[in-house]
Amino acid sequence: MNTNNKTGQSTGIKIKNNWFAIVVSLLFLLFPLVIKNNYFIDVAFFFGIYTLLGLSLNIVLGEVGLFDLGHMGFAAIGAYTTAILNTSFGIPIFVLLPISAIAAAIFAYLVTSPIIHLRGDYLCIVTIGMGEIVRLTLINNPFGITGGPNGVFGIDFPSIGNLLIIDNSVKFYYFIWVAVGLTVLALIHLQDSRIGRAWNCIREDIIAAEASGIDVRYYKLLAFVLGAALAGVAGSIYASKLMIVSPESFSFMESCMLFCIVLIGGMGSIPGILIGAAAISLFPEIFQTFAQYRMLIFGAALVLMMMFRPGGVWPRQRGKIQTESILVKTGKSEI
Amino acid sequence: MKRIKNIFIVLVIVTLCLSVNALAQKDPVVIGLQGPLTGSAAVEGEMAKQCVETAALMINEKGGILDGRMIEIELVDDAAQPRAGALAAMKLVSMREVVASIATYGSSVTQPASDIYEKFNKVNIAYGATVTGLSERGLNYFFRTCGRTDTQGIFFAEEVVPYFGASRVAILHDNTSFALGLAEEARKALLDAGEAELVYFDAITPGESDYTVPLTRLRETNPEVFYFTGYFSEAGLIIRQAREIGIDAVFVGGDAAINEDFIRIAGLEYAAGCYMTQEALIQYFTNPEAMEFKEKYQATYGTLPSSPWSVYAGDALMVLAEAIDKTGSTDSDVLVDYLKNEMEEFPSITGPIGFDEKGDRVGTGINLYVVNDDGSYSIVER
Amino acid sequence: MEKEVQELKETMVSDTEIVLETDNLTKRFGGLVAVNRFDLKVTKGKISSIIGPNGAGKTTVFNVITGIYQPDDGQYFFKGEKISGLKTHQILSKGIARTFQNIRLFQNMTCLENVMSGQHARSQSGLWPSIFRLPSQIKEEQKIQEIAERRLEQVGLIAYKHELAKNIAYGNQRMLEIARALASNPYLLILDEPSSGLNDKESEDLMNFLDEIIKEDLTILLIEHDMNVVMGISDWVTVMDEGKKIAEGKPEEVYSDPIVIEAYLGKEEEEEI
Amino acid sequence: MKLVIEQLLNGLTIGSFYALIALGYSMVYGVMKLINFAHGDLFALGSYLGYTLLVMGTAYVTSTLGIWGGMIAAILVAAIGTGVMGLLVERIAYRPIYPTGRLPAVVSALGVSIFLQNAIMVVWGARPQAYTSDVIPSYMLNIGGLRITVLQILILLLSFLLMGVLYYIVQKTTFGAAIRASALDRETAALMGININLIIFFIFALGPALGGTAGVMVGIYYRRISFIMGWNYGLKAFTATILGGIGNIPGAMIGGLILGVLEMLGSTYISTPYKDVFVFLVLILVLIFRPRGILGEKVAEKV
Repeated sequence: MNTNNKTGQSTGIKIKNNWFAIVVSLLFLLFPLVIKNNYFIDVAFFFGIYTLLGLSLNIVLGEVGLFDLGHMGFAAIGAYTTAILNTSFGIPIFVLLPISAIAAAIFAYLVTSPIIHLRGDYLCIVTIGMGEIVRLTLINNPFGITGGPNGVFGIDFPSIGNLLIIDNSVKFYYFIWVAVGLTVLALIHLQDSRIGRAWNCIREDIIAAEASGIDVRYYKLLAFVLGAALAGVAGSIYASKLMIVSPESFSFMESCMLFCIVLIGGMGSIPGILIGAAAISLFPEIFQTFAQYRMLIFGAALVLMMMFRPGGVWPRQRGKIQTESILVKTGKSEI
Repeated sequence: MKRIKNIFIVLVIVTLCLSVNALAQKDPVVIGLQGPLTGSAAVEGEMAKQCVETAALMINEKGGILDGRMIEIELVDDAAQPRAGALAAMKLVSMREVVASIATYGSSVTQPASDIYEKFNKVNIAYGATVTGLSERGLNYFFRTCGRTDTQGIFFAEEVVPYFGASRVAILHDNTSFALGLAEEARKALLDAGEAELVYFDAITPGESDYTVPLTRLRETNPEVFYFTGYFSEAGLIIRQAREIGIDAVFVGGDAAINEDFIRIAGLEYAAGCYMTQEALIQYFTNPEAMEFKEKYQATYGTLPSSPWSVYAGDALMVLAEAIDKTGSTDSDVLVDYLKNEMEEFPSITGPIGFDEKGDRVGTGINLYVVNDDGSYSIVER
Repeated sequence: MEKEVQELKETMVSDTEIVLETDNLTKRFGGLVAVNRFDLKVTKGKISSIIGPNGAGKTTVFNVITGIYQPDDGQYFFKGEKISGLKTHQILSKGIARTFQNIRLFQNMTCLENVMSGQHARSQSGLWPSIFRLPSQIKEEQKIQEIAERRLEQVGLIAYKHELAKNIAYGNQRMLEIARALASNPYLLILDEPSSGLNDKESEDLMNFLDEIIKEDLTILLIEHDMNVVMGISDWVTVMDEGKKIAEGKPEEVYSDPIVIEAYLGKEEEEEI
Repeated sequence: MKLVIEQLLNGLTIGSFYALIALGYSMVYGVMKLINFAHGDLFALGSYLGYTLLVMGTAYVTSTLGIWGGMIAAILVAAIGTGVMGLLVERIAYRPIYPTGRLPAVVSALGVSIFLQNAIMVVWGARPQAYTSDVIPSYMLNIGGLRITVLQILILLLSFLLMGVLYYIVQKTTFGAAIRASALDRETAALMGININLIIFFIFALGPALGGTAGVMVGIYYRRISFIMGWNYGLKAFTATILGGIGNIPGAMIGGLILGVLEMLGSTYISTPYKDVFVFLVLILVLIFRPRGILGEKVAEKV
């Protein structure tokens, strides 16, 4: 049977009847039942949040190779959109999820379109600046809507009437991992589409990409907008989980962590992102016992990681997966 | 497909590494302590840990509680981050089976943590979360040994300002949850009192070094009293720079503003003659508990804790131990009932402690202190 | 598929015989005038070449025509339509594809992916169809892959289709780049020193290949250094020196033109020094 | 008017700190094309080294060398210490990683930064430390109502002196030419017989050394030092570097000074809490119109 099918045709359909996918989803389903401990389920939840954020940054940094060290800014927009609209107008979270995504996307479009032409490190500092501007503005409580340093309190749980109320660790766990699952599916599809290829071309050689008919500016913006929208979703879920959003959750340091997630895992590699997110979110918990030495170890670990796996722990494997030739299949080939 | 397979493998690995850690161990009377051991507020967490351990020592040396059971502290770092705070709380309740928890420093971290403790019916006592709203959410298991910003703000407006007979007051805060809260309560109280005029109200960014700009602005409004509600390490810089650009208004600090570090940073020449509205300044307490605490703390760490919050963490442990011992129970509801109804004037490190229905501490005596020329403090008698 | 290509061509073909025309093209870099009032006419279905010593401004002409540089003066037309000022990717979708002097492949993508990318402008599946794998998108992907594989076969690289572009031999990389350009199904193919770095055998094959593809309703404009290659295959040669056109004509005419020999060889000697 | 002059002076002072740190970023970036995120923490380290010598060792240092001697000693020690540390960092954390591309190096730099910051916290404690008054002279000048500390003037002089010297080295000497050459194109420079390793050695020793000097001066001037100051100053200095045009030595200096002044003026005339927002907005605006910074020259894309 033809499981290792890289190009367009019908991967999407295949996933449904593919036993790998079934095992994976089973694993997801079983985890909270196997490990009943709420703490681990919460850790797994935040692992999911970081995975989602990592995937969102991966679009910008991994696929298109744009340095973005202010990505948490987008998540902040999403989180605060949810927090503010929910607390002051009581709009349910599930309604706010797409709204937050759109808000973050629009924000991303507005701030990045004037600077999208910047190269490498200049883009990098501008995104840092963008992230800091967001954070500082939130702290300064413009029009008294962001609650300043205290943030916004008392966000509802996501719920659909009384049918479904996500109010405990297990439900939140499923909530985030379903979101991650769908995102992964979508991104796998994108990677194998002309859009994914266009992104990679830009990363590989911007001029050749332009010369191959790719509208570089458009696809860069698309990446930012898409990445921001995903980050917005993550922020929104994050807000409803903690029931509070406050500026310190969206610091420059956090953006750096996302950057590390993508590079630890391997640029543009989806399983890589899972590993990276696991490293970033589990490490501090596992090393709790080291108390104040823990970040010390973490720093050293980052260096070692890059020393021994500069390409990431699980870089994207290109071409390793063989496609059966359409020509051969359709008998048009001389070979 | 290959990629799906990879993801699958990754997940297996992760699950394994989670499950391995799942083997948690138990212990008789375990009290949780949550504090920022890393990150920007690390200094507070460090001292809170030291204070609580000292308090635990005091109790255990007397043979522990519940005839002979020792108190064990389960320490978890929350890095002054809401996310880490929530995780820390979850860890304490669902892994360490703590009887109750001392949590935590910083209002925006305490918020999600207290929500979790509430959900799992665990008594949690905050030691550095003074935002008024925290205890207004109808939580049953939330307590705090630290005061609320509003009491201190009112104290400043109604006691301190008249004491100096000031008619022009300037307030500066540093946009941290605590300082902003205090500053706003003080402003509110000032307007209510209507005696003095608030000529200046602004924020600085903590962690920076040069505050001459806001100070120059402040100078232009020539106030008579200058109230800084932020933390000691900025306060030290601010008093220096204020005096150097020729502000001679009376300097009053909030209760996070003035301590040894403040004096070291400001230099005695500038620190002397500064005032502060202060709740619990440990070096100033003379009650036996405080003396014993100071003696033990000094013995272990050489100095005294430089922030009031950490001492409140010590208080929290004393209070919990007392409640458990008296009720002979570790059941949260019994403890809540005792703390809210039975416990009155319990002699703790920072003086008598009791709690009202909201879990706020009653009877915290706020005072106005002055820094003497030799760097010691004394209460200003009004 | 043949039919579709045909249709595509129909839309692109205009009555004029002149495919590409530059008028008084000028490009300066600071003080240096790289291209100086340069006029060029490229005739349909023919292989035209620009020759000239290093630094004559040949590549700059290409970069201007393909919109990578904006000219300081002058205009250029594609099939009678003014295309000056268009962006590079727009010019490609008009039907002008190019290769680069120093090969510019997508190094870390497979040969197949490289050639598939070449068809970007000839496909249109948007974000949502791609995310949801709509039938239309799947169908298009298959078409893209099929065309890509044809092109790879044509340049004899089908065997390497799953190799990363950076891992194949230099000569093959040149052919791959041409395949990528052809994949966009261009009307005019611009090759920048395609034979540089190739051994005699390889450039021999290259010439035959060009002779081959010119048959499929295509026009080729190439820069060459190697006189023999140019003389071998060109129908029309334009000689450039110091940004100016100094001669043009049939290969043999140009070959015997004293001015050319003087300017050209003169420069060559300087180069050796 | 008085206000403006005061703020300009303060702006220049803090700007000169930014500039000194920015030089380190810029030199390293110029040659290695690497954003040395650890640089800010090296600066903090310098500050702590000076503190250790001056405050903890007052008895020996200040008492024997006198106040001025003590400060000079502190600056020297900090400069040397951070210089050595800079070289160590390059050897351990960067050199093995350069060949594998720029991004891994950036992550490694982040790692080093986190490591250093927490190392400082573990060694000197999380409490902010202070350069105490007894080791620092505090004379006031009063020029026409302007109150300026002698220290401020000296610090300005010293920073400008250092920048001047560096400027001379880089722009006027053959060695400087070598540095600039390798900044343009390392490979070619190497082919031209320039000893790249020597240059790397130079920039990774000198950059942090300048930072360390700035660290001590910040301590002396503002008194308060803390283990997180590396991030704050580092971020600002990096901003300054980009503002001036990264990899461009005079650019870094000018960027730093402009940033300092901007900060002060923005804070004075716009809003104190929003001053950093203002600073970053200016940066973004500058980059929109001059994508390579104020002094960064436009390089034509090689096709």
